[in-house]
Amino acid sequence: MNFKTARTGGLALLAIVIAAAPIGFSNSYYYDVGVNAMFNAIVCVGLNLLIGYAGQISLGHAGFFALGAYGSALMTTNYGIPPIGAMVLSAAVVGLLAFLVGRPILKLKGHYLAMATLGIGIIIHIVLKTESKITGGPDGMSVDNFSLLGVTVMGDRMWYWVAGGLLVLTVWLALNLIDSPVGRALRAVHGSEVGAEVVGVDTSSYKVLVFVVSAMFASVVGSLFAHKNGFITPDIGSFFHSVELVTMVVLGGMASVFGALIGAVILTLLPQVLAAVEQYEAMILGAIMMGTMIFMPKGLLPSIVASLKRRGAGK
Amino acid sequence: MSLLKVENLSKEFGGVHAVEDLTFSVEPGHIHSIIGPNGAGKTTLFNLITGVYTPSSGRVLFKDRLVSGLKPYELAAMGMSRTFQNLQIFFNMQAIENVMVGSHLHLNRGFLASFLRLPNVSRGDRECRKTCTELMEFVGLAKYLDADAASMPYGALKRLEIARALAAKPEILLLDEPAAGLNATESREIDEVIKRVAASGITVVLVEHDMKMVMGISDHITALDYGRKLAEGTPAEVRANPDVVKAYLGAHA
Amino acid sequence: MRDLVKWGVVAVVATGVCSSAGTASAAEPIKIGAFLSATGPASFLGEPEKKTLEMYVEKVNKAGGVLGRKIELVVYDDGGAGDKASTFTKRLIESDKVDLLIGGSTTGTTMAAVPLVERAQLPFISLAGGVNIVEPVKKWVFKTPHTDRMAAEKVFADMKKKGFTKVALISEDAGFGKSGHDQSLMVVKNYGIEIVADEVYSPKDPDVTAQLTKIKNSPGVQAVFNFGFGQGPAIVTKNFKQLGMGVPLFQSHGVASKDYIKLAGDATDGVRLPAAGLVVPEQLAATDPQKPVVSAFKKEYETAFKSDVSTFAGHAYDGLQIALAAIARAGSVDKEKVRDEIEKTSGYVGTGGMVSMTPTDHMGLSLSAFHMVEIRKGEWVLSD
Amino acid sequence: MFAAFLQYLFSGLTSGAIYALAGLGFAIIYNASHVINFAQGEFIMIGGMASATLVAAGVPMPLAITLAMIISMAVGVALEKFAIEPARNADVVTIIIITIGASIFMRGAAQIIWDKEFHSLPAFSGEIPIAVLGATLMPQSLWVFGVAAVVIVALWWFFNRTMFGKAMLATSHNRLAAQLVGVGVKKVLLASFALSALLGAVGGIVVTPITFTNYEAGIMLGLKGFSAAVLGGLGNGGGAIVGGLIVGIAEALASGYLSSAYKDAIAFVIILFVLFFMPNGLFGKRGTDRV
Repeated sequence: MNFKTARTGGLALLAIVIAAAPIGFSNSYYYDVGVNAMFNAIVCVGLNLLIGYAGQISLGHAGFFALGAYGSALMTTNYGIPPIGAMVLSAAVVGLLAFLVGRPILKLKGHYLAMATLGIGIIIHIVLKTESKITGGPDGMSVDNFSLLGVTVMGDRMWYWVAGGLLVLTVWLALNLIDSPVGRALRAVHGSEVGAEVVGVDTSSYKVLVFVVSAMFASVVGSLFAHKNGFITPDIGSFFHSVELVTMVVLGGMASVFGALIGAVILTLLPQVLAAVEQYEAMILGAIMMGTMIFMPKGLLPSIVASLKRRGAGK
Repeated sequence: MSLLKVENLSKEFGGVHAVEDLTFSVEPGHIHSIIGPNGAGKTTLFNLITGVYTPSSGRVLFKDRLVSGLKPYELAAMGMSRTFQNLQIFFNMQAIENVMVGSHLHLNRGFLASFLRLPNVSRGDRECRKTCTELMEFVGLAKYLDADAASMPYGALKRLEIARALAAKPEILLLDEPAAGLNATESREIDEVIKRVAASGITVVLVEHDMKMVMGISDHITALDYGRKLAEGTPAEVRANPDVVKAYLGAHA
Repeated sequence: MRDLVKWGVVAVVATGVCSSAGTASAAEPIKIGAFLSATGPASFLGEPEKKTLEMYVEKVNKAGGVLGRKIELVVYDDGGAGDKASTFTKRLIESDKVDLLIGGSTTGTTMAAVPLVERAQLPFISLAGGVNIVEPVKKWVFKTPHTDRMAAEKVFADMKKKGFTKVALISEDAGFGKSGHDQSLMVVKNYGIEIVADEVYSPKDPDVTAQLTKIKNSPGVQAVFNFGFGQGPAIVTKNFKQLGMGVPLFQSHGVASKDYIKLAGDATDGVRLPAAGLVVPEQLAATDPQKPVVSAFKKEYETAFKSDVSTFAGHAYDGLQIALAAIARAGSVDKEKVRDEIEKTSGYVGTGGMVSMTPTDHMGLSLSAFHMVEIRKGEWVLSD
Repeated sequence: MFAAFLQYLFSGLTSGAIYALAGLGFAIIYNASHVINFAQGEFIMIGGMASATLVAAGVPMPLAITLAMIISMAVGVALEKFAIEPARNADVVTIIIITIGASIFMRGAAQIIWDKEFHSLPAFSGEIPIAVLGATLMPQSLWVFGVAAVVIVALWWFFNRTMFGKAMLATSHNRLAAQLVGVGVKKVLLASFALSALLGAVGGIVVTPITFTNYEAGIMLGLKGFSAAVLGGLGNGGGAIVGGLIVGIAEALASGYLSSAYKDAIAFVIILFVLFFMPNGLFGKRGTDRV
């Protein structure tokens, strides 16, 4: 019941916000920030399936994002593969890689899992940095436009609508998933692995499944990001980017699709806002992160919803 | 023909035998109780049977198939389900969703189907919600249909685990101390639930300390002490066994 | 109380987002935008660049500005990340509507901005060293520092003069050192020199004796060339002395700042590197046209910030001077005209050397802009 | 050949001892609170920056070092009091984000309070390398080994021989039981942060003559320290030391014999392999789930 209204209502609201936001956009820089926010939101909604719903941490997802970006860049530039094909192929390769490392890694728990995923991400980053003959090294490489069926996606406005459409689609998929047998199994893994096992949930396969899915989300967005920006550097695969993604999810609200989305949007906009305060940027960003988590340990959206509910009940 | 056979089963943890050379069998349709003092190895036995632990030696046969070494979820697929002494509730979910996870094996588990919410998934979910509602009513949780698991009292959670296990439609159900921590009224209610479960044709294996309950509902009892079988038989036989009395009341009895 | 704080956090975030939406209006002043790596791994470059730009814009404004208009400087910190540089470039172009763009402390951040400025048709002066910034020539993109390749060429020429034919390379694996490394491999053959060992370290490695030992044990090494900036080269230098390598150590222009000598101490004795005249103003020949320029800049920078001048600060100074001169010559901030005037920059004497740009050379520095400098007893000594 | 190997080993030991000191800080806080403090690297940075800038300002070295340790401890106490304590019942991930926020905050503060430049301290016992069987070692590296050793002994003594230390260990094993016997959990948490901040500062001070320091120096040290602590097995001080040394030596041997470009990657591959076979690190407690 609850789920259904949240699903349709939330999706509609999201679509309206995306459609209406450009009213306040005075130039294409705003569209650019909007696209980045929505790209991050897509990655975070995917990552939240892993972190928030299945309860498994990953500090390496920027690595998958970067692999998607570089996969698309290399395949389109060097082999003339059409962008959509490169995107799908990259995602398939990333999915396979995530599957192969996921099996042994996801046996680990908590901080050990954090360490292992961190290691995977860093290794990917090192390879991208070092193999400069292929990737251009730290100086980066340029990427062609994204085109599909003769239509070239160009300019921030066009990207905005593409990203917006994909975000709505992603949220719809994620909402479907969590309220399905598979989604319940994932959440059960978070709740109690052995409890889920004894009623027939193959927990290790489900953990690998959601790891692969979230990695592929990151990869697809990485591909699109590469085409949209036209230039990529290995930083996009750095440990900092991974931490940023996890922070978005946790700050916005774990186990909440819209929470992850809001976290991604806020943390994308924040540096743009704080750029005005220059040297105090880092201090303020750190303070906001700490403050939010101290006073809203469940994340922004779940805490706000809970406090509204309390207020409603109090009347 | 026995539904479940345990043959020469042993499990040791760092040199300590939690279960040692244990053999018994469970007949279909029975309520079979495992009793014994604390530390007798009852929960370890359950963990061995359900695949949570792998035995050090010996074997377990379920429906005449060798199952030791199989994973819990594989055993669940064969028709074995259980509850836990230390609650294994999904506290991050609603009560009814906990039960719905129990129906996992009987729903469309296709990933793409779930992702796209194909019609048969939503239909399956609707029906599942209905049967799970009935199951919750069956175990006496009607007033918790809309509750979050995290907000429910202990006694209700014990029953929620039973409902979840039943949702898997098991042939055999292992209940690990379902009455522990409950007051007398709640115990009686659980007692009723177990009887109704058995009446519906599900074989029940029960670990329980509440002797009144055990003696009242069991068809067959296996008594353990220090991981070994102490006695076995009907409630009356076991009650009369001097070893059992000694184990329970100490050497002075 | 708790709720109050909660909503406070939300409110701060929300108002912040709104207030940023209301900026950007074109006014009287000439707007110069800059994106620099003032924090992050390249802050070694970005920080002095930022300080320099701010100081000189203020100075120019005190003197009445350019074309009678004040200069307004908008600086963003990209933290050394390409994607951030790209967004800030867009912001400078679209929201701040700057008339000219300076920046990109690193090659990566510069290259991330290049497609954007080319599309927006905005004059852009980069402060980064990568040769690919100006090769091939891009219509709107210029740069002030010497390229990594020139540094490598200068060093290899010096090695050749000293008769070295087998040298070892040790470079850092981050942006500056990595592209310097790749450029070095490209040009080394022109000097009849063979790279017999090629080692790498991370910018924050606490110890590189393992890499140096490997070099030491490679047969026939006559000299070692280190490409990197920040604390890395200082650690290399100290470890180099610790191991008693027994061959000369060459550094890149990345260490041409007093900080390097301060950190590595007397281990720097005898280290040779290519550097702009800026580090040795008093030793330049009296006839050297650079002498007054670099002497003045060094003095101004060091009195203003109480810290030693670095060549990176000089890059920013040169970029700003070239830009302002071009605007003055163009008589307006018309982008096409300013671009043309930058390209016509000729005989500008800056901290990096004499700059003469052409349509095929958007940097305009020659190898002679570099001097070989040797460190003796903690002082730079001109040693061409 | 042996001289080269020995030199790689010295190189690895120098780095490894630094990582080990960083890892110990993680272990202490984890022991007392099961919190992973991602701001641990910043304690190291604060120790290094405070002592280096004080010395540069003319404060005598011993006084500068003492002050730096006090400053770092004060920061550690403040972090616990104002950021960890109010959120101590939150999820593990939530607390991780808090400590990451704290590390960003501290870096931001450091660049304002101090600057963005690199700073160094004079080596404690000069800079004349010590030759051993054809390899060389700097006296400062010996200082690092020595301090690491003293710290280990001191910690052992503290946790096994003092009432308060035992209480801290007890808290880690069973918070409720510790409370029942009258050990103040809050006090223990506070002490664990103070102690690991102190340890971080000591590490920062003793390694600054080797690695130098700036406001961002804590990032890498924090990362390596975390790796060391996890590799050794969380909550095990000795494990963190061994983990740090393994990471350092693996990096050095990888640079020496394989590829210096991939030395960090090789170190992580080793960690991954260890974790595949020992999911709780080398010396971590085996977690048994009671069901």
